[in-house]
Amino acid sequence: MQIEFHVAPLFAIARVSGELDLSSAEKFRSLIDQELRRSGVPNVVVNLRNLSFIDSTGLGVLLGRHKTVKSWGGKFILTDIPPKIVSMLEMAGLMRVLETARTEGDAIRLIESCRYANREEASTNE
Amino acid sequence: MQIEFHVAPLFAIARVSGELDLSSAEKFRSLIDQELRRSGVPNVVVNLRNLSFIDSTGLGVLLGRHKTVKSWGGKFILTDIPPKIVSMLEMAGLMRVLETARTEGDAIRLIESCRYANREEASTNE
Amino acid sequence: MSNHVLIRFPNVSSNVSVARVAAATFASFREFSISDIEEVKVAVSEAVSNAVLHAYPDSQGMIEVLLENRNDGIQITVKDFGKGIEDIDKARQPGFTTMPEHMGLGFTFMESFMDELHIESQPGSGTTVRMVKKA
Amino acid sequence: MSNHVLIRFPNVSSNVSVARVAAATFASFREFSISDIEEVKVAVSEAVSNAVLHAYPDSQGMIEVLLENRNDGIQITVKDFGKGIEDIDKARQPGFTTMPEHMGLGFTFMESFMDELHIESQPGSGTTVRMVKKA
Ligand SMILES: Nc1ncnc2c1ncn2[C@@H]1O[C@H](COP(=O)(O)OP(=O)(O)O)[C@@H](O)[C@H]1O
Ligand SMILES: Nc1ncnc2c1ncn2[C@@H]1O[C@H](COP(=O)(O)OP(=O)(O)O)[C@@H](O)[C@H]1O
Repeated sequence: MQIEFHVAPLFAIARVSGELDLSSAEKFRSLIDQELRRSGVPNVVVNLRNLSFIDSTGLGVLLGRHKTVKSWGGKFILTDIPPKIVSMLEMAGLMRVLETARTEGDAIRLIESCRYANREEASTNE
Repeated sequence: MQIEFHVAPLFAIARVSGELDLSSAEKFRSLIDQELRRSGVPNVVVNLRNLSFIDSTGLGVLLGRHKTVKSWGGKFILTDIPPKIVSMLEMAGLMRVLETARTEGDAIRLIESCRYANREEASTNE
Repeated sequence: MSNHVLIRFPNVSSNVSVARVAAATFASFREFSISDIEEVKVAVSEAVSNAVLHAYPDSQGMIEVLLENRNDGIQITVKDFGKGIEDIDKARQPGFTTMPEHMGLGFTFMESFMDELHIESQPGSGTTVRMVKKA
Repeated sequence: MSNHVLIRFPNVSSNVSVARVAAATFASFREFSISDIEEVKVAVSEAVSNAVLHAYPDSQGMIEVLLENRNDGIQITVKDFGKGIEDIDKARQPGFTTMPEHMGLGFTFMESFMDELHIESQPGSGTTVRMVKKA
């Protein structure tokens, strides 16, 4: 499992390739957490296009990262999910729990629209 | 290892994918021989673009087919050889022994030009 | 076709991948579809991950994976010599887990993806998971 | 990182692939380049193919592949209990083969692609090939 990061002011894009299982779970967890701490961005877009395998341990790690990022006030959005991985997420009931988008662009628009929503909320509250 | 055949009047194109080793050597040998017998064409263009692995057993099988096809009066031409496979062929000294072409088109032109050469030879001999 | 492959290794997480690719390659010589082989990969991953994660808490121990040809498909047996499972019925329930950040879906996936799943376990002496996939 | 994986199987040709992918996956957890791992694959393929092809003419026999982590890389040992090699120096010569349609390049490739190659053989009791690849 490898992750390639691209960092923008509002979000990090994490392009994941390879297999997400017990042998790579700890690496996934620490790479994502490290990058968020290092860059200080609240949101992560996780591009799964080149994820070739996932099992229940891998699904558990995705759910775990989702919860952590949410608790830090950010979004954790999966994009470009291969059909095989979609059916694993469905079997685990995670399509209803995790946030997903078709493409990185869709995920970024989602993050930006929430930012404006939050701002409006903030200015309404002032 | 899988082979997809496309047969034209003068030649068969064999598109090979997967791994060529001891576990697939016999299958490679019999698929090629079968197709040549079935179609009756003398020449084979072997496209190796999707060959992901070869070892000395696989190299031996290529050399063996080359010799057989040659003894039947045909040509056995390798095309689209991935760099990794080229260096294996080089290490075995086979780049000088086997016929190779960059693309299927190049191989087909080679086969057709020989056909005319043979014809001319034949008509000169008449 | 009475072939078999036995794989033995300690409870180190990277060996989950080694066992999984070995099983997938073993299966690829039978008449399985690509999606059958993906299912075998998940099932092996689950069974071996369980042995690595649960069988030997805080100690080293060995795991054995046996891949066997059968007339109608393949049989995969994953064996450990660890702490065993007290209540197998409970362990098989979807969502049951004794480990944080795990899904409790290991046995559920093995059951969904294979044609047979047999679990034998003696608390204190180990667990054997035997699975069959029909070609 | 004192991990190891032992793989045992009969002399069936499809097991060459199983051993090769297992070794490549084992190696992928160390700091090897992609081309290093390709080289490990060829070397394992050659050693296991030799045991399948040469060790047990016309009979069944077992082959063992041991993958081990070392501080400086990995060690791979391929062992059979077959007929052995009479003259190891001759067998190692490029182009020497006792089998039609084979290249006699197995040992040459093992030597080129690994950092160490050690061959031990007793005629009548088997052959052990030990190879080291440094990361
Ligand atoms: N090989 C094993 N040794 C000991 N306990 C096990 C073993 N396999 C499974 N278990 C127990 O069964 C429970 C359920 O397993 P499983 O359905 O695979 O989910 P998970 O592994 O996500 O917890 C585990 O949490 C563990 O307590
Ligand atoms: N495990 C083995 N058991 C018995 N003989 C072997 C073994 N490995 C190699 N040999 C002998 O050594 C020769 C050279 O081996 P190698 O260089 O790998 O070439 P090839 O396998 O193509 O013949 C073989 O032809 C065989 O006679």
